[in-house]
Amino acid sequence: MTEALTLALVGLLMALAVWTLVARDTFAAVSGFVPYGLLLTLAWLQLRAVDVAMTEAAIGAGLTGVLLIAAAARLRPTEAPAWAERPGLPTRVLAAIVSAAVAAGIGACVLLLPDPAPTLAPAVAQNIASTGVGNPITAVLMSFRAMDTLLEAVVLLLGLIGVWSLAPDRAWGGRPGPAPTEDPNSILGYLARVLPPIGIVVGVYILWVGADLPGGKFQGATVLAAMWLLVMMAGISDAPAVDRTWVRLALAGGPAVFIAIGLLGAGVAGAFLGYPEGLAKPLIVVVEAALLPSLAVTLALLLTGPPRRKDGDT
Amino acid sequence: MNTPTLLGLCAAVLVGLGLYGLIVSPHPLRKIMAFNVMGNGIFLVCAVIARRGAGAGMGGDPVPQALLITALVVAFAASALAVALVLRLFEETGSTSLSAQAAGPQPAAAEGEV
Amino acid sequence: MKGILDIFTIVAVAAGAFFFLAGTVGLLRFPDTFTRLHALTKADNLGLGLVVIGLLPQMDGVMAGLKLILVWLMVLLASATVSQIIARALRRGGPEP
Amino acid sequence: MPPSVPVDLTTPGGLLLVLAVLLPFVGLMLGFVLGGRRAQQVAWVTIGLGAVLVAAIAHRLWVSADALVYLLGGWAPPLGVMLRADGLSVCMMVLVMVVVIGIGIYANADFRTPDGVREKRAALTFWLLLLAVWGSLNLVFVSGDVFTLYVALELLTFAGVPLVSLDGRGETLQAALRYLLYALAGSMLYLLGVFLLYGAYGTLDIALLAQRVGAEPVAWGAAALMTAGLLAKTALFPLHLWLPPAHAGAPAAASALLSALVIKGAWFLVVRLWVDVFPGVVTLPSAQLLGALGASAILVGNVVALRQARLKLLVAYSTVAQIGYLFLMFPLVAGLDAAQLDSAIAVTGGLLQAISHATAKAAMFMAAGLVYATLGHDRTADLRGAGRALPMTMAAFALAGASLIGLPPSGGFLAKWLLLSAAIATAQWWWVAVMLVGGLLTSAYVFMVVVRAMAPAPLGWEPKVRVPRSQQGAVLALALCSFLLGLAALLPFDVAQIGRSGALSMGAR
Repeated sequence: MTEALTLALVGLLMALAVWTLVARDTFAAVSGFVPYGLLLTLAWLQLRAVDVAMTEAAIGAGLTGVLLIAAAARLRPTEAPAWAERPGLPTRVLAAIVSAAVAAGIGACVLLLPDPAPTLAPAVAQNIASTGVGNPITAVLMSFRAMDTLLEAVVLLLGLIGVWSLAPDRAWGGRPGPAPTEDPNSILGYLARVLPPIGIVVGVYILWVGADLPGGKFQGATVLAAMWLLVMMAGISDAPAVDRTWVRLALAGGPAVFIAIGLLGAGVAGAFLGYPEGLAKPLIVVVEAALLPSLAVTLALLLTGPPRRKDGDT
Repeated sequence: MNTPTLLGLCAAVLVGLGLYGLIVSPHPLRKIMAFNVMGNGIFLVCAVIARRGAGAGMGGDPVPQALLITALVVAFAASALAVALVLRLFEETGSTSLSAQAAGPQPAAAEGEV
Repeated sequence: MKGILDIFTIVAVAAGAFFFLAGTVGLLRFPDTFTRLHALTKADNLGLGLVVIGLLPQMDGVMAGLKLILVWLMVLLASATVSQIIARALRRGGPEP
Repeated sequence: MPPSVPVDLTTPGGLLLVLAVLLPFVGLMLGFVLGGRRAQQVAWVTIGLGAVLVAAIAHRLWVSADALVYLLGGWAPPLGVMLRADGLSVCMMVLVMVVVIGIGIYANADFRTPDGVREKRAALTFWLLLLAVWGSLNLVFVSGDVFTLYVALELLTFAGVPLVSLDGRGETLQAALRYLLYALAGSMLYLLGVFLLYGAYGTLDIALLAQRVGAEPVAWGAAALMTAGLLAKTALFPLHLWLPPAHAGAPAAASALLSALVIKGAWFLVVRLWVDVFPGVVTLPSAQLLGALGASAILVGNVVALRQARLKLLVAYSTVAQIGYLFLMFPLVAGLDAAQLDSAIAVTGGLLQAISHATAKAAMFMAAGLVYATLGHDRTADLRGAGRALPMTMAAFALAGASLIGLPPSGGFLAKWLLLSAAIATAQWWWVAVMLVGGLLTSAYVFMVVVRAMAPAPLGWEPKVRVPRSQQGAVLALALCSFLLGLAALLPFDVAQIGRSGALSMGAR
């Protein structure tokens, strides 16, 4: 029964992947990509990776989908010329051979993986008590491999600096996205007033349960970012100007708190990113709570793109 | 054939498809989508590895699952930067072509030693 | 008691699945975007509602059931909004319906 | 402390490694929040502190004559992440520090926030990205964990790509996009290799992997994927097509950063993998393949460089060629290993090549930038007057060129000498031929540029701008570093090999 379900899932995944690659219209391809991401969520669930499934649904399918849809809509005029540049048959055949060889190699590697598989699950189980959290993935992300999480927050910040650096010089210090035009009767405006309170509760809740159950800062931050984007899309509030100090503080605050607590660990617990005995859980919650707004603002601003207009521009 | 193996093979095919799209698609936005398809295939390999490492009362090895969350977020940031570049290129030049200059399309043969 | 509830669940979820099927057929077969939206939202909201009702007796506690209902309400809100926006964009002269 | 830690591996001074990674990123965040010309000031304070830090690390390494190790969070691998700096890492850290300072001095004039302006996009971005490149490279050098290295590679990509399109012209945006697509494909292949390694051996730690990896299909697959991915990021022929437009189109300081340092990150990782992780897995033929690609890069890159009409493109293609030299060390290391000889000489040769190329190429790109500013163009056919207006800079260009060619006593000479000796010791005479031909081709274009620049200017010619002496001084200083690096042969022992026998005693052999 499970195998039949998996087979159906595999078939659908491959079909949608092929569709996103061959569909002539980019918009149509993107509308294949989003369900592809959602179906992948089912694959993570089948592999018992609930936290990953949540992240995939939120970021992999959700945010990436929005990003691609918006871009596809704006890039419509470039499709026909691009199609004309399609590489010739020899290149495509060569590419197909190379890709097929790579796929075959990976397939062989997957089949040849050792059995029983090596695992760190027992090591995590043995040491999780000292971190005070119940969700093993949170323990890995915030304690055993906290460095990766810290660096990842820096990656996001750096990505945003990269996106902002693409602004035209005249727009520097301005705001991203189109100017807001609120239609008081629009249903979007209604939604943008009703949904955010619920969304904020949900986002904070996901962060809070993340200590012991599936969930965490990335998933929670995505929900918060989505709420903010909704409010901006409805024209209720404008995107912030990129030279505002509060924006920059909000962006850098989370990683800064993380580093500060890490250094505290170097002084008190004997190791950078170590936590003093008994204080592990509260400190982890503090770091996650500090990362949440930073990540939410970063994710939302990554989607809105570089600054495009200054106040007073038309 | 059990579920992880089946999904592992599916992942291999997805990586192959993504790689093909990355090399062949002329439009950068399609390349970015192909990159995401390929990335998802790679993440699926990782999830399969995590599932195979189930033990100690956990449904999967939490270490690769945690790596996966990190990698997903990084991949999103990469996509966002790439899309922003494509849009800016379009604004600046009215085109998104990658081959206006002498250098040709992605060298397919170059991936040969993979 | 357990048996009756299980039968209720099966019937309700099956009915929900039928509405999803009908909605999907409508999406594929109807001639233009407006009618497709009609088919999709009506059928899916009803279908999801039936699935949720069917699953309620299987929940562990009141909280879990409430969460399930909240999910349904959220989907209703989102799909209604999105359909409205799509329809409005079309009427303002977007791409041909 | 956690019970899983058998012995505390952290060495005295290990915390310095953490600080070396964190400091640039803390500076980045602080500069980002303060903004405007404060960012530049913060960058300089950070660089100053960083120089002290790197000196302290080098001193520690010298005194202890062993690698520095730090367990992050107190967790030992395989559960935790370890930072580890051996002689190779520390040499690279010192190199990066020196080049960053040189580029920073040069960039002071180009990326200033003018008075009356609160904040300038290009200036702010440049200083933040300079710090980011520096921090990510430090992480690449000291990380002992293959997944953390993936994150480091992504950091490096995200720092490098916006540098390419700093001036916002369409062609640089296109170059940046192509660079990004290559780099992303490369990191994905690398990441897949990382996952496969974990699936097969249950650890991500380099030292533990070195113990556990055996010559079997999964390890071959992982090694092939990771290497292919990294080659795309280093721009080894034939994956080099993204490099020339990207490096030639960026502003001079950014080109210098990209060409001298950023590509070395992925190269360093290839060295780590092939020499430290996979020594028992990679075979001599595969190393020969890598060497053959390097040889092709040397020949193709140099020939194409000769035919370039613009100075910056010439310098960029010369980078393509010089990357080739960096990969000649692999067949030599494999050959020495196969002959049961000490492979340290080839590794040190490769490292010296990286160092001398980094300093020389940074000097050359910045010299090209000054020539462009002075003449208003950089057409190689008409460099008249450059020598008169910029004597210091053209001298620097010639010195850097001498290092690329491999004239004594330059670093390039010492590097090629070590590589040649290794080639002769292992009877791989064909690499000798490649290096000699490459040197001849390099000297052709270096002399061409210098001779044309020395030609007298037309009557009444005036330089477009007077470039600050500080910029000329920075260029000359970097070129001198490269030229005098050969004196490293006078050091009492091979600094680069400190802590490396330790790696091997923990490793497979």
